[in-house]
Amino acid sequence: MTVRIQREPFDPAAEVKALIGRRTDIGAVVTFTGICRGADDGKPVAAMTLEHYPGMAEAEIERHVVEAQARWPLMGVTVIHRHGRMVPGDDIVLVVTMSSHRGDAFAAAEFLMDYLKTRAPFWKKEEGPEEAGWVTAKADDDAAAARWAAAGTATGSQD
Amino acid sequence: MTVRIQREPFDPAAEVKALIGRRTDIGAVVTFTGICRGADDGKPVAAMTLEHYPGMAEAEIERHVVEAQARWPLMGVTVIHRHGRMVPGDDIVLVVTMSSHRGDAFAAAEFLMDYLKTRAPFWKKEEGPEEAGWVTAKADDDAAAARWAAAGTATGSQD
Amino acid sequence: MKILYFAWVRERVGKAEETVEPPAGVATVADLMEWLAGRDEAYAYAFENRRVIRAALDQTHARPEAAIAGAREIAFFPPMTGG
Amino acid sequence: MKILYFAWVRERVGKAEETVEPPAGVATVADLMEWLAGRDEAYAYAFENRRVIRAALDQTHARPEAAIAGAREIAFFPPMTGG
Repeated sequence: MTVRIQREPFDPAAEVKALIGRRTDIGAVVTFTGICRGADDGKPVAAMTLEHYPGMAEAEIERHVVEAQARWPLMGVTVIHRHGRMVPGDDIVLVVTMSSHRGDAFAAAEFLMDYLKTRAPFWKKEEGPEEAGWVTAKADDDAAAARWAAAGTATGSQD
Repeated sequence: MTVRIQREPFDPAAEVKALIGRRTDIGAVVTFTGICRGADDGKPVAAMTLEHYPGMAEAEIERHVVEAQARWPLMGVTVIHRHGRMVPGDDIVLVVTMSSHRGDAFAAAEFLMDYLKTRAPFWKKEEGPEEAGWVTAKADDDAAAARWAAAGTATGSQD
Repeated sequence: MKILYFAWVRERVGKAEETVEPPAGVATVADLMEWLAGRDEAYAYAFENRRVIRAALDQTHARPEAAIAGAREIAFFPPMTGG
Repeated sequence: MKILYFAWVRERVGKAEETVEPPAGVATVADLMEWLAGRDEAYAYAFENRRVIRAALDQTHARPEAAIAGAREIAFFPPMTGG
């Protein structure tokens, strides 16, 4: 498991390579990259600043990686979340999941992203052309996270 | 849309970069990489050869990309499938999906992989330590593909 | 019409493609498989379990009951195992 | 005990952290928010809509009814918007 909170950009390809190493039992690698958009609900975004709770952010993400590892047979997980100021087009977050079979890698990546959105202590403040404002939490994200409480474990054994 | 069938390895990072270009409306990038494993159901695999139906393979994948684009608001899709001989650890297939919101990108990537497994005209022949044999289709994969016939379209608007 | 074979169907038939002229009564994909199976032992072996063999008409998946009239290219192959 | 504030809670309170000694009757997270809200106008503004404010006790999410006894670090913040 690799969990990092950092100001610097990340390199998804390097993270995947480091996670695979010389293993030959991995059949499926899913990566999710979240990117800063130039508009949010139609409002232009010139930049955003991501604030976080140092210590708790790492701990909270690690707890959810441990839960993902308990739910699905994963062979590697990397989560990197940036903080600080970002402009549209900048990468914000990376999740990499690896498994023998694709269903498990997809499910774990979605699970981790849904939890990052709703439980990891990060807050976005967007700068518009004239003003800046804190992003409000979305009901959609809470709904997306809630489905994992009801749903079971592994989704199948497709590879 | 980029669909390629090729013998050569691919570079997921370069494909993602080419697909994003200078756009700033993309919030979510999902990549799936399928990798040749060193064992299948406990039997060691020394190498595999992927045969395909030239012409139909491209057409069939393109049809499914068009269907994915109709189901989810995608901003970019790349599918690359290799053919020829591969050894454990080699990349076999790449699917990249991009959208404003993560739910759509995840769903489209899973949809495309499920269809590639069951509908795209490719056949794997595995070389064990002593013998070689064609891989048989898995009921799990048919079930995974079938769920898209019943399920609806976009999964939400989480970003 | 041109016929293509892939994977173990190709190995059993012993060729990747050929051009055939089936008699007039051969109207569907299933008819064509039955006619091919009767040609010799290699074809009989390739098509012995016809229910598992898939077909494509002009590069589009086709069911056994699909009419073959007008098709330029018909392919036979096992269930796909790509991805 | 040490208290941390994040995002607009921090901006409204006007500081990122402080050490406080609440009176004996302040037993839960909700009690602490109420006590803080009564300190001055800045705190009142920060905690005016207490139902939306989330809390963590020693870096673990905590509900309003959670007891604060023994906690070394309590944080208050809006709903999370990471990812």
